[in-house]
Amino acid sequence: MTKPLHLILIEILQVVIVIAAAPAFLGWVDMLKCWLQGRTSAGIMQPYRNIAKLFVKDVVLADNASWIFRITPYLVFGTAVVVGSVIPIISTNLFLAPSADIIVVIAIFATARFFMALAGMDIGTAFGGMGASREMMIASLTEPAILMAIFTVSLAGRSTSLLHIVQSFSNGALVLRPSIVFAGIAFVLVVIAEAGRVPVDNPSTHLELTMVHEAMILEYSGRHLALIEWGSMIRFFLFVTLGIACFLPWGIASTDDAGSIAASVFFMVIKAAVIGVVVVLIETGLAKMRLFRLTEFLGAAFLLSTLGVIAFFILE
Amino acid sequence: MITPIELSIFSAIAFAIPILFVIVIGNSRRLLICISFSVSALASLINVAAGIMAVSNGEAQHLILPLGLPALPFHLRLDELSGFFLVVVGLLSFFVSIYSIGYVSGLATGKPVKRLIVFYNIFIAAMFMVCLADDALFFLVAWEVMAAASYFLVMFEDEHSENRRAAYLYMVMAHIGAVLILLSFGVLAGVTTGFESFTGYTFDAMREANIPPKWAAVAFLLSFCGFAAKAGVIPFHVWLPEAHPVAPSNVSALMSGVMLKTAIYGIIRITFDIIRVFPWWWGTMVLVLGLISAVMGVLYALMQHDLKKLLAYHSVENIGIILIGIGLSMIFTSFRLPLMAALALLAGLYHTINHAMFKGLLFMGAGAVLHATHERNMDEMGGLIHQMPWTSAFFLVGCISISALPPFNGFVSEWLTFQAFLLSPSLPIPMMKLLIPLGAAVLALTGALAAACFVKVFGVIFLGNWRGHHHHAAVEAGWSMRIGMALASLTCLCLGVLPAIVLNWMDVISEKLANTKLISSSGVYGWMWLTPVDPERASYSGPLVLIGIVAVCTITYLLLHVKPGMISRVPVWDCGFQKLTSRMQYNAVSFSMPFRRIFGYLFDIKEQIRLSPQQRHTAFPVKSNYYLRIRDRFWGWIYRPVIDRVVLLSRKAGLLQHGRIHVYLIYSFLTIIVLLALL
Amino acid sequence: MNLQLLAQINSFLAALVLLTAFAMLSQRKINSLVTLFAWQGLFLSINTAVVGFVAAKHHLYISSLLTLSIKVILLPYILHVLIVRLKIRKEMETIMNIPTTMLIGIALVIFSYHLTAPVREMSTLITRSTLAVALATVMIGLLMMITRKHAVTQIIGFLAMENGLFFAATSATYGMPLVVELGVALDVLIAAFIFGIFFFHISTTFDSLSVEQMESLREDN
Amino acid sequence: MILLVLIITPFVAAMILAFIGDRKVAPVINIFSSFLTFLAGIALAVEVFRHGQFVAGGKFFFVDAFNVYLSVLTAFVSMTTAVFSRRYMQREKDHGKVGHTRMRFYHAMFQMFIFAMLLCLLTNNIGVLWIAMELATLSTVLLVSLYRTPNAIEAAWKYFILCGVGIAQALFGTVLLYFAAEKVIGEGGEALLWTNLIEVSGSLEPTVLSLAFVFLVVGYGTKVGLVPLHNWLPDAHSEGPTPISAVLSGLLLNIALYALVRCKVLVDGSTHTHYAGNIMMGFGIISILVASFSILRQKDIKRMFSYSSIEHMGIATFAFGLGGSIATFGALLHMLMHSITKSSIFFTVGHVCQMNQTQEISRIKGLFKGDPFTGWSLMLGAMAIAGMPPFGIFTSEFLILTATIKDVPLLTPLILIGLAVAFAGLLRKVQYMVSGDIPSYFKQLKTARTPVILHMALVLALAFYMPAFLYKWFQAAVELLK
Repeated sequence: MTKPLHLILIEILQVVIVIAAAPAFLGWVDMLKCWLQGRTSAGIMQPYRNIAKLFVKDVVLADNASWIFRITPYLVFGTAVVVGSVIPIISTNLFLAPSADIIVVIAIFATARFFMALAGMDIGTAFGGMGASREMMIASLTEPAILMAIFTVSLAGRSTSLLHIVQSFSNGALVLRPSIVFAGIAFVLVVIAEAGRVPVDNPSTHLELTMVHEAMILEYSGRHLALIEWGSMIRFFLFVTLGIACFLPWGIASTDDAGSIAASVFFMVIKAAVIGVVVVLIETGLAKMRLFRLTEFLGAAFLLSTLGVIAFFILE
Repeated sequence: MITPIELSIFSAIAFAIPILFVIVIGNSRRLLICISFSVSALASLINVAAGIMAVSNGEAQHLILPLGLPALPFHLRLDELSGFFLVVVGLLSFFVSIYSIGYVSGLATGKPVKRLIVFYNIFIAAMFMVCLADDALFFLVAWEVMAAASYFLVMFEDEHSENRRAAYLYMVMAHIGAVLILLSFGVLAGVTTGFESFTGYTFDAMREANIPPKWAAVAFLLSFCGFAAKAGVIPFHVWLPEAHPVAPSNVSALMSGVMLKTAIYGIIRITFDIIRVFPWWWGTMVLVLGLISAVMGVLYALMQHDLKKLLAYHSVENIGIILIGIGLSMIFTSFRLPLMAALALLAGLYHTINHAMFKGLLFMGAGAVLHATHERNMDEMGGLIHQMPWTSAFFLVGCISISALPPFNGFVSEWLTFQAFLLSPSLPIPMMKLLIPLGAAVLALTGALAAACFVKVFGVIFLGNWRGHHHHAAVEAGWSMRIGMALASLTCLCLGVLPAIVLNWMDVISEKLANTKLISSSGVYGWMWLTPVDPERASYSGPLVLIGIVAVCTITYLLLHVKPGMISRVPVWDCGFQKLTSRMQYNAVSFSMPFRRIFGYLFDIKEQIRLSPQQRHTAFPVKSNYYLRIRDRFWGWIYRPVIDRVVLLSRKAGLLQHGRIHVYLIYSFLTIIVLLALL
Repeated sequence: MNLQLLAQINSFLAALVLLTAFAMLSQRKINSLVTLFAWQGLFLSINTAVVGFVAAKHHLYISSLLTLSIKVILLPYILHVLIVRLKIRKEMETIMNIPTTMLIGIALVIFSYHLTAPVREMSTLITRSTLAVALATVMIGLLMMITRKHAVTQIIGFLAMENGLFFAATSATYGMPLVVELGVALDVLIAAFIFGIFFFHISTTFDSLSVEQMESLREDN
Repeated sequence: MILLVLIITPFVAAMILAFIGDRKVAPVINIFSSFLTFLAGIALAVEVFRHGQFVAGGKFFFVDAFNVYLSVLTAFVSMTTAVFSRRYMQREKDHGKVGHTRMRFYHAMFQMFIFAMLLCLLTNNIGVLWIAMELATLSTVLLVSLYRTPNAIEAAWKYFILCGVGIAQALFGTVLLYFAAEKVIGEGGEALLWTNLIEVSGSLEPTVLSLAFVFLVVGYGTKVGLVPLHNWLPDAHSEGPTPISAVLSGLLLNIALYALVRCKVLVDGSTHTHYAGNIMMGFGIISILVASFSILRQKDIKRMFSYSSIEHMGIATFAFGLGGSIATFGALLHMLMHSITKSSIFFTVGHVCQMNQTQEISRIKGLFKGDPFTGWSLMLGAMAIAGMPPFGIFTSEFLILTATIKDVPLLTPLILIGLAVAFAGLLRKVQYMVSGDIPSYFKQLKTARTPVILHMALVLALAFYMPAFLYKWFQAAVELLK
């Protein structure tokens, strides 16, 4: 068994990586997008600049903003970081990992969303309310799909704790399981919805009728906005890593010598980059959907994940 | 040394004291309220103690009161299960009694407060007796007294016709349910002793009897229908959204928080304790009904804009969730999978206590809001967080808990239920393997919808600006109300953060009913980690998650406030055009619009926009008003036809009393002829 | 006198009772109805005496006297007085037309014969065969109450039933114990007074004795 | 000796009251004599409790566990009714509804009625039983028409004719019974004594007895108010003065049922089949259903409660027909509880009607506010009669229903429907009457609270504690009847 010091170090390292790398991942995605759409990109570092800019700005609060409005950014950021500390990204020797299994992770994200929606309604503008309403609607549709995807994985891995899922997969030989494939595809769709990407939501629009996430945070400014932005970047990144941990966990270090850690970091970067490409391809391939077409999109996700479960029982 | 059961009997008797006060110091209202509700709070607390003792020292105690029929005296029995429910009932009634001191004295003068006090105490005492009863007669007596008392409490403001209607509907359904339960006891006792003596009516006799499967099924179905009518399981739920809103809020807190739980108690008592051996389809039935109630309940709730009606529908949802746990447990039991049965059962029971706490809390909060605004329609509220900070904070806790979000208690029980679902693959029947996971998806949907619903509730009531037409100066609730809510919120947090301890304590129930301990098989991590079944499978540490989030938030806050940029307060940005009125906010109806669009086919929705005829000038927009009515389809499907049949039959019966004496003579003539012919 | 003859007398009287019953069933005129009722009572009392003689039961003589005094003299007299006092129209309209009523009556006779057959088998009394007649009389009395619209006729029907019962009591068994006989007679007497009072009340409140006005307590609306 | 006092007191009182007429003392004498009767009843009960059942007066009287509790009950209820009727009838007189002669008549006939009922219960002679039953009818006929309104007279007329016809059938049955008995026991009075009949019931001719039972069940059933022989009952109850409704519904129906059950025992003893039981069960079910559905549409408060009496008599008849120890026990208990509860309800209804000067349910409102005591006693009474705990009727219905589902499961749905509909109907109307605001024409009056409190307390107490001697009697009666 490894020494506690190492464990703490690994834990800290991972959290730092998560916090630091998340904007970069978003930057990477945006960059790819620009390339694909034949625009010149602002570079992978742009998100960092945005955050930095927002941090130095002053905060402008509406008169009737309550404490809900003010604590929400911290909660968003905090929950994201906490989740970041339990998903095995660079190593399976996370001593915090047992404190939250995959269901808890989803639930913690849900908490963040809950508060964000409340904050959206706090000011009492039509936009905030609209954003909150739509966000919760989308969430209620994604939840079953994501749960079924997780279900498939945890049936296969005989556990809902991420560590054991990762171990049982990465130790086992690379077998192509139809159930996992179905679940994987479903998971990608769900991640797109959860992270508010096209075709579910367009992060770069401020056209009121299509806004969802942006509508909720419309009233935010300064460091609050920075925290929320950063938090949602981390969230996006964590979903990706969660996908990695569940569906392609190969390469995540199970020992804690520096070499294997470094290797697993490297693998992680590669995987993340690839996933970024996939996301971008989907985004550019599809157009933003009307709100009530989303049911079909997420329905498809749910169908796939259910197929995953069924496939697990029938084929394996 | 006084035994728990004696303790709880004495405390139950203590509930008579306030009733005496009503007679003695009836004239000074304020004093009466203070004393009597404090007494009932104390008595409830004693019951909690008794329950805790009973569960921890873990063997059943019997007591026989010299009441009832000489051959069939009242049998009482305090075992782990009843102890647990004593705790549930006692805890909430303790909080609510404290709350009531402020709430009741805030009621308008001229309301029959004495009636309220009398039946309030009878009600709580009856609930305790239901949990203690150990023979059919006493159980039913307590059960019906409970129903009657709550009926009078719902009738509290009998000058309003809606109260009368609701109370009537409730009482009739409760009574029919009780008769069904009575019949199921009849079956059990009948096959036990063949009715040559009264001994068959005790639960002990029923336990010993080996009931033939057919009769057992009959008994189960009868009792389940009876209890479902009380618990508000769909399709027996129609009384619930009528009765809970009109009752005084402290009463609706109790009814929704704990009275429904007595039905859960009954179901568990009958199936797990008395019948014990049952086929898998019973569990499946319970599970399916639970799933339907859960999702339908939350969907109906989403459509409501009457605060208390909405909460009532959420009770339907949560009862559904509890039944999911119990149903799973029954399925596992019938397939001899004790460990999983234990897990599912504990999940159900844990959600029972959780729901008691947060639903009680929410109803108390609703009461406080009603007190402040005299409004039940959410679309007439808004921005209350500024006037009533405390209430809003407590209410928020309730919202988070009921939305099953960590680190509060609602999440833990749903998490346990999910774990139980995850164990379904070890069932022998392939079909169930396939289908039960879908149940998990439904549960997930329920949780998400609940979250949406409570974003709506909290957002519309407490956030934004005042939406009401008539402006009303709301004031914060009084101290006793706040204490009551604070205690409930605290309990919610504790149950959410330290579930391992509570489950350890409850585990003896699963040992008795599912024949195995849960934690003992997985207690490796101690109180910090909740690891049902075994840590390999799943683990959750409430404390760590809570500490983590709090820590990160504080650190970030501190880091950001070493050199804080200034915060300037400005009016809301009105997108450029002037006069952003508070009527432009999203309200309950508009919030739930997407859900209406998606799930609309489940409801009987009548939605229309009327354009006012007179057009002042083409340049001005036409004045239009929006009309929305959402009805429960079940009423039209089941209840309306039944009522019509009954009325029709009664008209037919009226024809007998024809008024002509000749006809009457013919009746008696024909009766003789027929009887003689049959001879 | 030999029993055979007495038995024949007995059955002959039974036939007469039945006949009067039918006659009452077909009778429209109220006065003659009362007269017929008196006749029936007379036959009854004779029969009772005969049976008493046959069975050497002396208390039957008393009940025969009672019958004579009440059913033949007192009640008809009361009824007559009432009819005169209340100026009751002579013609009584019925609900069913007479022939149908008669047919039903005959059916009843056959039915009661069929019913009492087993009883007759086991009885040893010479009067046993008259039980059917008694039952038929009771039934016809009931039928009469059903078919007549008038209070007085209903009462007469009622008394005819009483006669039938009495006939049963004396013929099927050689008379009930005396105390019972007396009690029954007393009851009939009280009943007579009561319906007397009733006639007055009804006629004063409804200014007619037709039962048809008394149909206000109904629920079929 | 005590027996004599018990029987004679009401008779003498009737004579006295008829003699002195409508004086101030009349109601007092009325109360006093019924109180005396009640004491005699108690003494008799003690006697029976000491020495068990006995025969007295040259085999003319017979007291056993079955009729002793009924006679005490009769004495008790008639006493409370006398207390209640004092103020009630006084007020009716003040309203000019009844005159002096009728008051004289009322008091005399009331005592006469009690006398008839006690005779019914205590006599050993089936024939005398019949006579007393007829007497009970005749003595109440003119009480029903006491108000001389057209409706009252109509009701009384129907009561008179229908019960007269019914009773006549019963006499025919009795004759047949005697006919069968005299072969075994021999002629003369002996052959009608129940004590003798029960001994030889095994050797009585089954065909005759089953023939007799048809007439008996139709005859006494008419007075019990079994559907379809019930039509007189709602009219008589709703049009007569309330104290009479109380005793009719609370006592007379019981007595008739008592007579019927006595006969059933004989028939069962002879036929050894469940023939009589089945007939009674059939009547019971029909009565429960019809009555409960009729309750739902009543506009007159007294009519509604009279229908509920029909329903409960149906339940008791059904239970007796069902037989078996539990069901019979339940039936006996049900007779007791029902008569106590129902009479108290009628007292309350009397008060309610006088306060609102109407019997129309639609015009009675806001009793909780208007007169809390009356309102609550009506509400609780209705709850009790509808079979809600903690009142005694629940206990009996509990026993009966549980026994039913065991023995004849297929009939339970019918009973369930009946009970549910009756409950719904009663609660709907009563809730309407007690709740809401006070109508303008409402006038609060001083009410006779003691009887109501006494009855309700008794029903409540008996639900929670049944004294040992009562239980012993019930068991003995069960042994006899089951």
